[in-house]
Amino acid sequence: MKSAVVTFPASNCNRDMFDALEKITGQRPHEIWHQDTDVPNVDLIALPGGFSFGDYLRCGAMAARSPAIKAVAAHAERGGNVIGVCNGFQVLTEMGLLPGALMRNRSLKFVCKTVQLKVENENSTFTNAYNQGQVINIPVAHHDGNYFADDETLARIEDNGQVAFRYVNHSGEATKDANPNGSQNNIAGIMNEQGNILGMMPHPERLIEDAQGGTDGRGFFDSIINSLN
Amino acid sequence: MTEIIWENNPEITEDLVKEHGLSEDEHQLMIKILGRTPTLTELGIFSVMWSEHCSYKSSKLHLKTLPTKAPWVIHGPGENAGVIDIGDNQAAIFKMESHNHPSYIEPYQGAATGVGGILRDVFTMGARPIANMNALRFGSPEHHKTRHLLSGVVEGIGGYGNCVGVPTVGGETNFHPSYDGNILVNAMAVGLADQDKIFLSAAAGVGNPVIYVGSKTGRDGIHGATMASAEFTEDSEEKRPTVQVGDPFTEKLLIEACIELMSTDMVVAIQDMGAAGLTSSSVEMASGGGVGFTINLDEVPQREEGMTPYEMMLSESQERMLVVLKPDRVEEAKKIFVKWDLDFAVIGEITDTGNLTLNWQGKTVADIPTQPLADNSPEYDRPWVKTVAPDTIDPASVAAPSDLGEALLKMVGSANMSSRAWIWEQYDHQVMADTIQLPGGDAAVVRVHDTDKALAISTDCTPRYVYADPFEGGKQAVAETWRNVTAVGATPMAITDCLNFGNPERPDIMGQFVGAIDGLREACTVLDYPVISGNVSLYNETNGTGIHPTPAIGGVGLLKDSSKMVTIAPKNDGDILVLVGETKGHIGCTQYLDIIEGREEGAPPPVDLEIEKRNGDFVRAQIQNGSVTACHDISDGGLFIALAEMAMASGKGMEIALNNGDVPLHAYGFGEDQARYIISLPADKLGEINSAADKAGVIIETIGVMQGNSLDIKDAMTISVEELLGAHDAWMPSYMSTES
Amino acid sequence: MKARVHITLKNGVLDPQGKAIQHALGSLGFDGVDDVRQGKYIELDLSTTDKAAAEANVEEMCKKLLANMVIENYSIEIE
Amino acid sequence: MKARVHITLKNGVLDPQGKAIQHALGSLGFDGVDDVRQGKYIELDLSTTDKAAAEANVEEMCKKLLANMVIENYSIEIE
Ligand SMILES: Nc1ncnc2c1ncn2[C@@H]1O[C@H](COP(=O)(O)OP(=O)(O)O)[C@@H](O)[C@H]1O
Ligand SMILES: [Mg+2]
Repeated sequence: MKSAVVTFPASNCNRDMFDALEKITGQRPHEIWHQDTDVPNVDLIALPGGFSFGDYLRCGAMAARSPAIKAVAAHAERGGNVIGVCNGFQVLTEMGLLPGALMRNRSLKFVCKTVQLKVENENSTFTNAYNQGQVINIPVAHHDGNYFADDETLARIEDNGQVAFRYVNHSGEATKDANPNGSQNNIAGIMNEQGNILGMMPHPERLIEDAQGGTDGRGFFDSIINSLN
Repeated sequence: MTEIIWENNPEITEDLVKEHGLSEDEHQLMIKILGRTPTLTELGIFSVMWSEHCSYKSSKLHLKTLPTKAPWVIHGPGENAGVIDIGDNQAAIFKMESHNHPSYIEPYQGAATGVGGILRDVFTMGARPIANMNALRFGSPEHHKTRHLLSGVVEGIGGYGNCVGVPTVGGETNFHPSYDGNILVNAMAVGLADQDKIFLSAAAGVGNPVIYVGSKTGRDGIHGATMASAEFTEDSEEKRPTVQVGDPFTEKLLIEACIELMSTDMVVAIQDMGAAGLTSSSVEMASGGGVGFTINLDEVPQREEGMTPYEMMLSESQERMLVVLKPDRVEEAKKIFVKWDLDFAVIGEITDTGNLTLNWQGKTVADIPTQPLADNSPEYDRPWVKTVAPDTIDPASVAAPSDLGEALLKMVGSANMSSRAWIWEQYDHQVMADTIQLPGGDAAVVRVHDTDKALAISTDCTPRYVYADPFEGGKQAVAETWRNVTAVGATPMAITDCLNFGNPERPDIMGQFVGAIDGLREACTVLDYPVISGNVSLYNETNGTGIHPTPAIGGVGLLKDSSKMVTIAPKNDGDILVLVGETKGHIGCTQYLDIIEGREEGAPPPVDLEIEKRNGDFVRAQIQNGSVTACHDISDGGLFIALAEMAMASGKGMEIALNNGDVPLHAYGFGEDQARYIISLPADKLGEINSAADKAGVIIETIGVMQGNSLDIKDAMTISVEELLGAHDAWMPSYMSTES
Repeated sequence: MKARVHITLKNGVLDPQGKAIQHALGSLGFDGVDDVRQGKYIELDLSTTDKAAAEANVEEMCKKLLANMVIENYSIEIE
Repeated sequence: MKARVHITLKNGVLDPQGKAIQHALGSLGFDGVDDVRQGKYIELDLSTTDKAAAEANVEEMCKKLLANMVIENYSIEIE
């Protein structure tokens, strides 16, 4: 799989994403700088986590207006795969490529810990290596991951199976306690209608080797590779 | 000599000199160095350079006695941060620094800028920062300011560290009334560099350009350095000097830009602008290289209009660096900073005069010989009296609690011993994807990217021990970091220290300082664990009440094979638990005595450094040869607490029977004797370990086995792990969710 | 000229910050606070002296960057 | 009644957010923006109908919670 990682000023998980993609795909991803106006022809573009532009004004707002983003949107328009993790998810909602918005965590505090996610849709490009309903561990680290969409949008993405991951407890129940940020319907990650764009707050790229405490994040990347075959 | 222009210059009266915190002797010395009366700008420069914070005038004499060398030390104290060799041409670079006073006035920004400052000390040497740590002390939980300060400081550390993308992997947090009016916020940063790419601050090359990069200069924190050197009074809170606001976004850009710049061969010298900003950076670079600097202040990027030379030189605006470039490389360097959207200005050049010459609006406003300014800074041998150590308390004289299990629950759920997850969950401790031991263990462990190596880091100090007996307490602080680093399987390499004390002009406080330094020296020497960087913060007092003396130690160790690392959580039922070290039931100065008996009394546990070394070397060897499945050192709260912590970390129970002889069980279980560990191992390794201990002359004893769901200690308690966790996890979230 | 921009959350959009403030005010003993909403206030110094042009310009800025039209409203005053 | 509170940074205090917004506006092609400062805007619904009491009350809220008096100023309108 050919991939590329976009770096914005103050992206800080770009190297983590780059390394994870390189380790899992065996190919060095391309690097896209936020001011690049065209992007290489790849199977996947990743918008990494971090604090693009300091997260000033709104998380992801300034990044969503940078030159490279136009090319990313064009790639998505052509049906190319795009993932946004954490700050990348915020950028995708700010771009309007994914519905809703990510608000300040309910606690108002930054939260970094390992949470449990339930795989909601085993058929998607991004989840097919997992089983339906499987509960996986993935770390979160964010200040603004509280997913909000109006009722109509929410109903639509639920009905369409656009919810990829939900925060759950160890038994797989989407309880309030299992929700680290107050997201509606415990939503941790969503896809667009066409199923080629995904945004999620948790960081699969941080859990791909035993030394990191587990490998539950690998399935996410393996899914994308599978979907290309 | 250059003609000094006096226009717009107030008369330098005695009052003005005093206001600048300079003594009469220092005033005369300044006149002697200059050969004339200073200008206002010059007075400002002398006052900050000779402040306690920058000149170490009260502490230098004693700091010099610390051991700073070892074959693996590349740069010891004297640089922005210390540097050690970790093999394969790689170096670890680290330092710890205080930001106490600013954090008390504005906890969020004070702590945030503390993190920013220590990161700059590390990346200015060419390192990519890979880990942040902190050591925090707050007043009593009942004090009306404590919640506000705790929440602001933690948010500030997270707000800055999370944004710049350096994981904050650990630290320590204490509460004690002695910090009610003077909290301590000590931040440590660790970075990685190639040994042949380390950058120093000594300037060289007459004619070379001096470059200013980063943020613009505003009127922030003018006199921050002198504030850090003055005692607090009630109304210093009212004066509210312009607080420095951190801009982590700019810092992140600055890190990336500097690393990019330093990957070329353009840089002659580089130095961050820390305390006393442009003044200390230019003076240190010039005096360090034996050259002069001419600076045209009109070229300094300014955030506000009408700034005077005095203000520009004393501003502590954040996120700025000073760089000396090779000639003809300015355009090339500028491109990098333009790419990262940072200010870049040529503000001067290197001269052969040895002077710092400042020009502004066509006039010379200062012209100071830097060598005497830096080298002849005052040095005091302050009078001191030795602290009289309290008597040792006989364990038999302390009555047993009515229920040992209840005592344990109370302790694991107390302010000082409860879980700090509320804090570390606000820090991104996993960014960079190399954190292989998360907060909550004995030491944080971060991999050296793309290698099998890892660094173990721990910050420690037990201020109540240091207060009771500065010498033993000083030893203990060093020994505890050494033990923590050992407990994950790493080889301790070196320390940084952050020495927080009260007013050095008081002989009793100076006695604490001297005693603690003596203890540090002895421990570092015996443990072969040199001091490679550090910081001194004095005058931590409010209205004449000093803090508990707090020499916070940051220790760093190396794991050559990170797959050998262990945590405090035994993984398998049936694993045998072995106690390493001798237990005599030392009860004085313990958490038990404080929390259960309400007594802060007695001599602290003595530290026998020979035994410390022998036991630690034994434990490390067992971890490194793969015999051990988990390890935890025994410190605050003693054996019972250490066992409870292991049970909670693993979520598993244990069955324990202790051989306490004639030591009362509560003293045996809660005593804080030093040099001890608990290790867990598969039953089939027991024979091997026993003979290894015999051979090494280390006392070990099998005390139990992992099994069930409860901590079951014969004749003492049976408590479910769930109940322990309930008490342990509850305190801080519940404390922070109640309003004061 | 100066432009003052207020950015507020649309009706029906959850406001965690406002909620938290309301809660904190309650715990501090302030009674009778029925609702709290938090927004942003942005002041811009513009070099133009043409009020209409300024207004149009700032309107564009709001749409393009300052506000997220999915969840926020904006209002502009020029002076 | 409604209280509107504006919280702004004191003069001379660095405003990283404002600076970044100004810069971003520049990159989006908006010229002539000389300065940007970002503050907070808080709306409170109060159950009281006594304007003076409301004012005094909100003043207290600002001092105790809403504003960080070390670096921020506040202003209150009651309506
Ligand atoms: N307590 C100490 N122990 C050892 N070295 C110290 C101590 N305090 C300061 N130093 C060293 O003195 C030098 C100057 O320290 P400091 O002024 O804090 O640095 P900076 O100017 O970079 O902030 C540094 O090299 C520091 O490591
Ligand atoms: Mg420095």
